[in-house]
Amino acid sequence: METGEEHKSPPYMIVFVVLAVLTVAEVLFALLFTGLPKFWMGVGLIFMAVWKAVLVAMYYMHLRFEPKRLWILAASPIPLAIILVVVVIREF
Amino acid sequence: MTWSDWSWVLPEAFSTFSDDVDMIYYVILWVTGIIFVITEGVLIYFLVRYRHKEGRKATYDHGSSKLEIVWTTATLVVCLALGIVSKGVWDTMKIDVPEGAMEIIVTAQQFEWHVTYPGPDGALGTADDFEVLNQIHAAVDEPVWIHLRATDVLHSLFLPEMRVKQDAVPGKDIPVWFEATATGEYTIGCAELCGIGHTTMNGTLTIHTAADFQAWATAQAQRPRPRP
Amino acid sequence: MTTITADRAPMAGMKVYHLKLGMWVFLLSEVMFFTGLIGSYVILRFAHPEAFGVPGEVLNVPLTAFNTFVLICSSVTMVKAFAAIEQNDQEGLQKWLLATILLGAFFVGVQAWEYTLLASEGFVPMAESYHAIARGAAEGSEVIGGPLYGATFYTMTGFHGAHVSIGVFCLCFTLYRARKGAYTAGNLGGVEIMGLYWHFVDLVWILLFTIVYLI
Amino acid sequence: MSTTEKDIASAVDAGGQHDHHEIPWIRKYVFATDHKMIAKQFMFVSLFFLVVGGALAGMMRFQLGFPGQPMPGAGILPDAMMAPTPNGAIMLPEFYNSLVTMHGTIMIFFAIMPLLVGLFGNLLIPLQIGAEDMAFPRLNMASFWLAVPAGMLMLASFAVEGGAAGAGWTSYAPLSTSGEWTGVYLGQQLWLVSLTILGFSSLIGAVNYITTVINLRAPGMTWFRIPLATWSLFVTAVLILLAIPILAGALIMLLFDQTIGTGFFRPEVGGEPLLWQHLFWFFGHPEVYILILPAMGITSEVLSNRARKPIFGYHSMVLALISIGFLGWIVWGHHMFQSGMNPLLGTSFMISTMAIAVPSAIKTFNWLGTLWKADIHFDVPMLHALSFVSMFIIGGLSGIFMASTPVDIYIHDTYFIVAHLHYVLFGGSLFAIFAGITYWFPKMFGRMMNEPLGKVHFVLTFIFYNLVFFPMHNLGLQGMMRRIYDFTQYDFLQPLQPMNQFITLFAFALITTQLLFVFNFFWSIFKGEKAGNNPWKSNTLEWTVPSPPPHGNFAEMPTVFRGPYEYSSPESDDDFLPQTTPPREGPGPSSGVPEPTPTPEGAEA
Repeated sequence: METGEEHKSPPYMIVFVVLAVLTVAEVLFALLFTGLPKFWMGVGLIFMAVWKAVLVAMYYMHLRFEPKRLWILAASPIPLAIILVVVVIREF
Repeated sequence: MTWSDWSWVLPEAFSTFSDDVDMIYYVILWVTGIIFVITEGVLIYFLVRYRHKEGRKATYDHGSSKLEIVWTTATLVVCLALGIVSKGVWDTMKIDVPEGAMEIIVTAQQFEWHVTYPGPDGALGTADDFEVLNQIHAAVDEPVWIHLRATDVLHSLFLPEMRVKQDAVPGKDIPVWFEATATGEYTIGCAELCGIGHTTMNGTLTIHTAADFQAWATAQAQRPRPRP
Repeated sequence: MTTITADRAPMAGMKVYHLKLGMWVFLLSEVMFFTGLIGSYVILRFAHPEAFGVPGEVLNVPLTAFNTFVLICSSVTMVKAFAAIEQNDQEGLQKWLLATILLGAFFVGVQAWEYTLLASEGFVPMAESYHAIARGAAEGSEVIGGPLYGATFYTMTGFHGAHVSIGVFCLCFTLYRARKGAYTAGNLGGVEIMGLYWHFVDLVWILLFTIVYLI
Repeated sequence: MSTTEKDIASAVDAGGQHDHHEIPWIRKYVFATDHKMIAKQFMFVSLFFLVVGGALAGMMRFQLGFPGQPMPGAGILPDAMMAPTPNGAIMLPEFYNSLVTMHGTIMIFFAIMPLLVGLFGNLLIPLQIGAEDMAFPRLNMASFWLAVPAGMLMLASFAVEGGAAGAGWTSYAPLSTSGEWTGVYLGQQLWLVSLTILGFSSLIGAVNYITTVINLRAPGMTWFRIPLATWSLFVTAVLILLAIPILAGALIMLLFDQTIGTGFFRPEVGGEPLLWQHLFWFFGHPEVYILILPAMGITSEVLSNRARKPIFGYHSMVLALISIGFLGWIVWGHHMFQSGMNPLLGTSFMISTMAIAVPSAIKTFNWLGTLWKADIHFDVPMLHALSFVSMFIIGGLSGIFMASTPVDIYIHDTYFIVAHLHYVLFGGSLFAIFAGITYWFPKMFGRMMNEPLGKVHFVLTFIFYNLVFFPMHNLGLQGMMRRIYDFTQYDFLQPLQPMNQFITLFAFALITTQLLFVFNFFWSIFKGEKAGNNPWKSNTLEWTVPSPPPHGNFAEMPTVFRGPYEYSSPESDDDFLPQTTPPREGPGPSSGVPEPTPTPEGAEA
């Protein structure tokens, strides 16, 4: 359980609460705002999902506490992923 | 084998854009040819001039930033210039289908080309359409717009004398056009591996005079054929 | 590089020990692997919107939302296990690892159950036998989506599920080693890379859940 | 996919222990964890596949040189490949398609790639950066022992019902999605499974290389003191790491299409054949650079050493490597100009393709600059490296024709492409492999390869190679398509028959010439002249240790003081200056250099 001894470790429980709340928010957003245009629905959901993903990477995978170089390494495939999807989508 | 087999001259072509294509080819041939001669010449000269001899010591030298910048820029300029020249012809060939072209459908299927003509009413998709196998007929100096389709696997419509090549993709209708500038009989080939009979998937492109083409089309349209 | 420097300090490298660096590098390739799968789904759905139904009509969103919550919980227990061994708390490590294993296995179980339900409703990956109709609709209703929907859904979630399953196996191995006292506060590389992998799988699921179930 | 977990976990401390106790035979030669032994294992296996790939090419060339004629000695092949006639056995078109496919697949994935990456990556990376082994030696072993079953599956596909895969090495969908189209069922699936396994093998190899280069460098080995061979292998490893998973995903989807009937790439149920091409070439173009970058690194190494001169523009060489590595990701569409891709995309891919010519040109000019005012020794490795440079010029220049989209319309899928890719892969990669093997042979086996025999092999290979592949440009310009079983079916190609025969005869000569290399190789292992530690008077770290290096490589951690190419430096009496030689007298304050405090582990956590 949480004790004062753990003051140095990252705020794992707070991150957990944020993740849980965001998940609920996503589901509600998707199920309740069905009238929203597809595009804005997508943008909103992706925004929340990316925020969750970043939280996991930053706190649970400790990226926030790693050297900059590892940070760059970890981000390196993301541009390639975006290039692939964006270019091939233009095909259709 | 004769010396002419080693030719770097492209075979003669007979479509409106073939001269532009060939021109770009010759420009690239000259540019790369000159670069080839210079670089290989320099290489051979260095090999002879700086070959190992007793007492020779190489110059201690780590390169020159000025030279690096010069040849980087030069290469970039040459390559981009070639790219820009190519863009116009590419757009003409693949994007800007001319208006008023005769529309036909070419459907590729293992291992045949099915060519559908609009028939007397001039419209595709009507009852008077007729189909010929492995032959494309067209009139000289008139643009032809091919709707290229495939039913099974990828094929590639290759008309070497027209400088046309385009893959046929099942599920897609890809526009291909050309306008022949001389009458005659030319080749239709398949350039994409399409199975066991790939090599036999060829045919004939016949370019008639306008009058001959009319006569041929009329005769074909009246030819009795079983309807499905 | 020509001049000789007095800098003879030992190379610091990435300032990250081998095992962790290796795991990070491996995870980069996993990013690309899921890019291929998720990217294909996004592209195909963009190209053929009619072949994909509204997820809520075919898929059981509340059930999977609950499953998502389970996976997030397992991430917390995993990070707790790591925090425990940082304090050299052997008992805490084993307790939290066990919790992670149970949550992970539960996730896979729910997914398998979901697959069975979906498959029985005609939502299958095989193109020729795909026949998914809207949830709760009468027999003979319009078919939702097309074969691409089933194929992409099972491939994406299936490969994620395979990753979770492999993770559960590796966690069991980690727990086995933990019970033998293999990890200490000074030697926790095994636990940390296990955690990195586990959180990565969680991260992929967060994106998958949004893309496949909600959008 | 991550069974590597355990391997990583168990491999953690294997690097640190190299006691002098006897290693059991099976751990030393079969399930070896020593990077040098794994390198040799990769070498023998992939040289075997090189022979297989060459034999396939020979059969293909026979059919093209003598279409429809019985092949001598082909009677021993099964009827599924060769149709028996009274005069002898004639090749069947489906077998020709398998030959086309398997020649490409085997050469690319099982010969060139493991030679460059498996052999030279394993051999050179730890030795050149001053590490005692790879970061994860057991993972390294797993990488080799995954490649072996992959190769066996690939070979086994010849023996199964329906024959080996026949949809081209690119396996374009929908031809590859069903045996209905090709007549090949199991063979195509074995192809997919084999490549998936091999991909995983390459992947864990790449994880190992990257971690090793980042973390295991000796003291003083800064990024800009790393030899270019290791630099190129590092960039290659990054490309493998990020490209192979895309291929694996696509292969798995294609396998599902074939086996369980999904419809990713099957248009008849709404799939997209072009998606396969995009995924394949998104992997495939980086793959092209995987096959050439290490060759460039090897060439730089040999060229600088044998010219006894520092490499011209070391920094721009490294930057060119990195920019090729990055640009390689945005040009894949140039393989698809005629595929029915959106023509507007074609224009953007043409421009990016033109841009990637720049770093390649920089490298070529730098090699020429290295030779300027040099002291060139024409040893066998140097001859091969020089022919790499001159052949790479041809291969690079002919690439510009394809990059120009309108010209590509005509020459796409013709023998011009075949000529171009062989100028890069054979004239480029394979000559560099010959250069590398002869150059590092003494380090691997402690003996030199025979010099006169090597020169004869080089001269004959160089001549025959050019006589085989140069005329293919001309065939392509006359319109001869690639991958056709019998070009005489086309009237306009019939005049090309003599040229094809000419090529075929010299192809046989080229293949036969390679026997010289095989003989030289094995003879030299046992009978070659003994080599010292540093027969080429080289600067890099691998030449400071005995040949062959002992287990653990370096008796004590080397310290690096300078870049790798300090040849003919005025600071040295000889014409070379090893990276480990301490400075004679440091300038000013740095003269009191502290003793290095080598830490055996890069680990600081």
